Amino acid sequence: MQKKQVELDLSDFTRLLDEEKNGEEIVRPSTSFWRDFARRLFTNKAAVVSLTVVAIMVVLSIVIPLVSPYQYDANNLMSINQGPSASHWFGTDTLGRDLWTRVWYGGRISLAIGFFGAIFPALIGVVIGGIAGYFGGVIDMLIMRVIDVLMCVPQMVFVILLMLKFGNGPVAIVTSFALIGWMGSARNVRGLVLQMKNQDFVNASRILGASHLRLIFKHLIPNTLGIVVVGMTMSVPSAIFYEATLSILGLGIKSPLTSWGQLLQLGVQNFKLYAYQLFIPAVILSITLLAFNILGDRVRDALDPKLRN
Amino acid sequence: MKRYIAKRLVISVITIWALATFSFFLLKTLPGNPFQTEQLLKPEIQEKMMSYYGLDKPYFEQYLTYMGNLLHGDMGYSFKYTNRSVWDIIMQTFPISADLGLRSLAIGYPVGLLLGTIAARRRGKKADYLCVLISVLGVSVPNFVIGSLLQWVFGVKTGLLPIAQWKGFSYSILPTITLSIATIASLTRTMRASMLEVENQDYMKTAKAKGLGEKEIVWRHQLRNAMIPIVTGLGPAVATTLMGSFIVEQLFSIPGIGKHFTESVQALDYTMVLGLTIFFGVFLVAANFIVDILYGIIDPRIRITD
Amino acid sequence: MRKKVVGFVLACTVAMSALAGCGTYTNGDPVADATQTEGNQQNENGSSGNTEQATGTKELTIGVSTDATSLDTSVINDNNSGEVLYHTSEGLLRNVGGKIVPGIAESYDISEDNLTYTFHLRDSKWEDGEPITAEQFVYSFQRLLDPNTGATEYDKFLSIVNAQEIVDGEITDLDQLGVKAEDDHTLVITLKQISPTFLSSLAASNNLYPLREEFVEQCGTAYGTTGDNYLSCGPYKLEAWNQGTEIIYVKNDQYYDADAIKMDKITRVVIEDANTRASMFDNGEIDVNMSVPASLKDNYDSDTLFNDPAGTTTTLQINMDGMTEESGKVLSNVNFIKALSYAIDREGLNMALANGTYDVATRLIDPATPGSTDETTYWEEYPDVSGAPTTADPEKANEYLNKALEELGMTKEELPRMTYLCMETGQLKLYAEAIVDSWKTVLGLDCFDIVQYPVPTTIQNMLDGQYDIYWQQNGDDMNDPYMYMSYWTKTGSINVTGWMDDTYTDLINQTELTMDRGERLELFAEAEQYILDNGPQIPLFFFTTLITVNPEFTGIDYGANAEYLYADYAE
Amino acid sequence: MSILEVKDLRVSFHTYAGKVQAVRGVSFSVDKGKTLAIVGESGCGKSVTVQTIMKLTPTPPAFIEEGSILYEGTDIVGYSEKQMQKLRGKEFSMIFQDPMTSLNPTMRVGRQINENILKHMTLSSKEATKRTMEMMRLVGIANPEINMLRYPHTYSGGMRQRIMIAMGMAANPKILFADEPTTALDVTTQSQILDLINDLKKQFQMAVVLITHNLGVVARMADSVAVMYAGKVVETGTAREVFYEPKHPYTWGLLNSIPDTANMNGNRELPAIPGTPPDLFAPPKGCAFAARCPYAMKACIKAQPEETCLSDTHKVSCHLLDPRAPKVEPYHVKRQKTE
Repeated sequence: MQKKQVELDLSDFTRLLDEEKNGEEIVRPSTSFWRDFARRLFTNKAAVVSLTVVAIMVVLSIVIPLVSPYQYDANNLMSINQGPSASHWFGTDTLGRDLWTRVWYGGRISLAIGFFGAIFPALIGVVIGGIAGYFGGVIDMLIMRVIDVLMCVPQMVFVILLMLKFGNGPVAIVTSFALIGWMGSARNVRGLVLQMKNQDFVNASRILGASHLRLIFKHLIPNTLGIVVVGMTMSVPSAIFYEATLSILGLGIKSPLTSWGQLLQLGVQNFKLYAYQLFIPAVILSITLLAFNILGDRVRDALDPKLRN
Repeated sequence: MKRYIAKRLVISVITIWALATFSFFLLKTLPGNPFQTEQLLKPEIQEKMMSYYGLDKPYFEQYLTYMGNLLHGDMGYSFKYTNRSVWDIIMQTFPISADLGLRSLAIGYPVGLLLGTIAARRRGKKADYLCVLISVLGVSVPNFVIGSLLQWVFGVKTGLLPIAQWKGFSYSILPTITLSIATIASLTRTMRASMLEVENQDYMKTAKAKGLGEKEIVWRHQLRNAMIPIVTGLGPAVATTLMGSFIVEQLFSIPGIGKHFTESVQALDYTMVLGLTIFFGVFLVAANFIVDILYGIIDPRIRITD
Repeated sequence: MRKKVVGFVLACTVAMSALAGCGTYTNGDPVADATQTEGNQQNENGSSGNTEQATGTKELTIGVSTDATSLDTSVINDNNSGEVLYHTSEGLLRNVGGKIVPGIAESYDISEDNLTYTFHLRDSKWEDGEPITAEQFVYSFQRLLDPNTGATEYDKFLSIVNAQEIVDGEITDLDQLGVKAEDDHTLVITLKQISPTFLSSLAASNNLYPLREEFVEQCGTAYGTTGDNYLSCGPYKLEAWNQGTEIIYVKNDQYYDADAIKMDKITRVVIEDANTRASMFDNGEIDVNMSVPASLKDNYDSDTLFNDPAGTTTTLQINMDGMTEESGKVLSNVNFIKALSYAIDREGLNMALANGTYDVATRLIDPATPGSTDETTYWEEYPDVSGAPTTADPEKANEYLNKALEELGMTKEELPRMTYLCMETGQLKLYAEAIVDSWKTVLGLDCFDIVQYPVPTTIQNMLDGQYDIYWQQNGDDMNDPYMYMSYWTKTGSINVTGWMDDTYTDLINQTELTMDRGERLELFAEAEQYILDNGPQIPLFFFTTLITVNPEFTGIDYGANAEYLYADYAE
Repeated sequence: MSILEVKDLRVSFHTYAGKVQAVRGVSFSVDKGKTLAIVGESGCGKSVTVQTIMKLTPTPPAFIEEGSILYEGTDIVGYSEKQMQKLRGKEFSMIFQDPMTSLNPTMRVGRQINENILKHMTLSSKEATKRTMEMMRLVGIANPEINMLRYPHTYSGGMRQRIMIAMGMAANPKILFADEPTTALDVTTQSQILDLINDLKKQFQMAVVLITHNLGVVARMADSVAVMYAGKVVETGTAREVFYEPKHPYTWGLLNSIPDTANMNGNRELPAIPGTPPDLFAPPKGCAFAARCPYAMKACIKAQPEETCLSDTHKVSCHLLDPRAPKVEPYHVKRQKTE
């Protein structure tokens, strides 16, 4: 296939001047790591869908309890166990409280526990993992052994002990989740830091006189953020799930607050008669967790440099 | 190799000792005592019981006696199940939970790995979304909801399978499925990530350059290398699964060890809690040790050679 | 590629599950089960398939929520263990349906001064044919009171001579206890002061069954921990105890009254999950469901569902000393307590949370308490004792509240925060939320925080006075109010309510001085009205137990504790 | 007759940001028993070209837009994956740049070599193992009976590259593609490996396509050379022609930037070609090297230069060769002939 022959005449053969030469600037948009990550995430169908679902849940959880005519904890012994109806979209529970309001009020607590339950362990894990990985030697061995010991304590025993100590307010639940969650991310971060710490860019900044702290927090940890962020999106569902399991064991959120776990626990008790009391919160919880999990997967794909084609 | 094993043993013993000490004192900081049940014991009787079991002595003294007994292999007696030794209770209930756990792993692991492999090989296509969806659904729906549904559909409505109890193979089907769903879910995701990771390695290109077919490449090169991260997670996963799940065991009324982990703490049954914690600790340390050896078999770079 | 992968995996699954399949079971071997047909017919509470076994033996399967913890009569203190011992052992007397009936002791006579009880034992045998002797009862009494046994249920028998001293360790020679065996068939018990409730406590107790000393010593600490470390001497004998799963008793033909026992085999199956248990009952896999969730009440008709009083009085216990200085001031005001009590809609709560199955309590003493004569009950003799309305009475409630605020010189807003403490089990959280909410709507008080802990921690906090309002559940001997009423006397060991009232204490002490039931009940009625007017207890409910029985069976009762001694097939 | 002939090959990658034309019309050929060196800065498309010949890059995102690849006369562009599998290992073989990661870490080296033999040659497993040991001895690995059982991580970089070569040669292929085989190795090992490749080339009459950016390696190994820049071959010819009579300014630039240790007076800056290669995301209309070419003219921006044949082997694509272009003082060899 012969390209169209461009006619050249003698004048074309005169020397170019410098400024005419560099007319070509780089065309591809230079994007920072995060903008590139964000664009790749948002071009992915599944990621967008799950993000919108999460956004909807958050908005509903915040707005509905404010706007709804019913108080989330107002009993109405006259209208107990009514199925979904015009006045009560999600029906009422055993004490006649409006489930529509309670589901979204519960959403607030569950989502808050989910978010903070994901951020705290990651933060603690990153710091301790970074220190252990960076310093190595005795410190690393010590921290790793402490992690081994903490890992050996059966989760449920540890959780209940913490709940007994801190009570079961939302803050207490998040702290107890953080206390059993950080070990995992600490190990991951340590592994990564161990790999990275003798790479050139770290040596380079060390030679330039960077302090230990600067090295850890300015150079090493930002590079582990990819993995840590993936870990976080994965641990949001497990934090929400964790609170639900606690409620089943009767250690759930302090009254009069409620959460999806609480609603499920009450719903299961008589799901044969009032199936809606179990299935509506269960469906909403599942959809939210589904969205988080898929989001987690897509974030992992978007972050993976090798999949950047 | 022997030197390595010796070192690992010493570390594990120290870990278990630290675990026992940490749990012992953490437990003692809690208000209340194991004799208070709903039947509400009179305080003066409670004092007598405390002295009978030596719980009125200073914590450190109790700790020394407990550790002394522990060295002789005596984990003491449960307060809730009067006069029954903790070790008997564990030996009676653990095999059942282990049996159920093994079955759920026997189904969970192959299916999980299969779904993960398919999701990775068919990345971006319909099969990938389908496998990931199935696995993620498994994690998103709480297991007691799944369990209740299975029980309702197969047990009550159609009477195909027994609703509860643990009397034979047909009794174990529903609880096994409920338990294995969680394993399948997490494994699919890990396997998919690890398969994708391996796919971009240089030796995969070398294999292709040798003219090997896709099947041979996946089987001989990709799967084995992708298994490495799976094996590292095997230790804790197997340990926690074999320790039973309180919710599933209660739903299908299986006399496993799962419920003891929760009830013993709620009833402040000190010896039982410590016994279970140490049992779980030893089990986890052993599982991790076996996994490290397995790890060496799969990844020669890690193999411990003297 | 996929075919091969799938092939490998399937092979692997089958291999793995076969490998795991032959795992250990406590009972039933897997192969037999797999071949056995699984289809159990659908049962609409009609005929239950598996009891009409061709072999003609009468079998009963009972589904309960918790297994027995031990079979050692001296140390047990839970109903489940008590239930198993009740059916597989026999004491001096027996309590059947609230009535005291002779047991191993054919007859007994009481001395004029009501201090000496002489029991005449019939000749009866253990399951292995050995005779039951008076000495075995002496050993059992001694073992219960011996501090080295670690027993807890002895406080009802401290009226026996030297009992208190032995328990406190002052006397170590157990033979000095006032329980002597004159010969194999006569047992004499001497008390140090008269105790009108001694006989009913003896009949109701599961802690004084006969024990063979050499057998118990031979088992050592393992006595009562497994099926083999236990000997039966009652209507049924223990065949197997698969801990956590089931207990099987069979008819004990050595029993002196064997022909009154109709059932050949009873299986007590442990199914913890209430829904699962209900489904198994509907499915016919169990013939009796010993605890049915109230919400399922409407599924069953009247000849299947039974709602028996459980002998537990539920009250809101007010800490009149208060968890804090300020709350103490408020809670020691009787009008404030009355306001809280009148604001609660007991009937509404009962309908909402217990599906109407509980008995609403406007007073403290159990409705099933027998009266002075056999025909009448205590309530029939004293109907007008009352302390609270069955439904909320907003005017009176607010009237009391305003009176209280006046006396305290405070406004609603100045009231301190108060703690509502309750255990984490079951529906208590719902009750807490409902009650606190009713105080908010009816009285406009929003100063209550609900706090919940696991059982032992909650009770410990209560005993340490770390509460303002506590959800109290007490239940003991249903036959005599003394045990319950004595809790709130000045010397009551669990009286942590800050209410130390002399008149109430005198009334209760007087009931211990006379053997005449009529007089005692009159005193109790006066005391009950007094505590309701001035005391720290707001009555709420009398718990009941919902059981469902397959109409094919009769003779199954579940009051305070399960009795199915004389269970039989209906004609 | 050349065993492999590539005509006007055009390959592009469909990425999220659009189409990247990695190879924009490359033509060259290799004769049996001869070595063609493909030279160029990194990112000029030399690796992509070779990997496309063996179809190692997955179709999405890489697409062969145009051109033909004649292997012994037949065009293999249209070959299915099945057909390609028969070629790879048997007809073509490839060794890669980084020996540390190019061997499967969890498989014994002997088995990795054996795999190639069993795939392409009908030998019993015993004979195949014997051949594996022969191959290992051939590439200079002593007592293969033991060493074949070792794992890759127990070998040094140089030894691993030998194993790669043994693996590549196992089914005696006709063409060996070597994608910068010695870049990751130290200098001494580098020359050993190059000698090994040369010996094998002579012994098996194999064609070698050597990809490198090291002109020293080219001078030593190459029979013919193709200089690539920004996805196109700007100059090709015999080693002598390209080294001594280069006609393309880019080739001059490359040759000038070889540091001349002999007369390095004082620490002058290392000579290099200023500027960076263009972004192949939107390749320039005219000659890609125009922006950096000291002799660039208007024509160079307006149109792509045609390929002019200076001899039957020496072809150059540059407007300077156009009769209308001003004469440029020919590039002369500054130094004596390198060995």
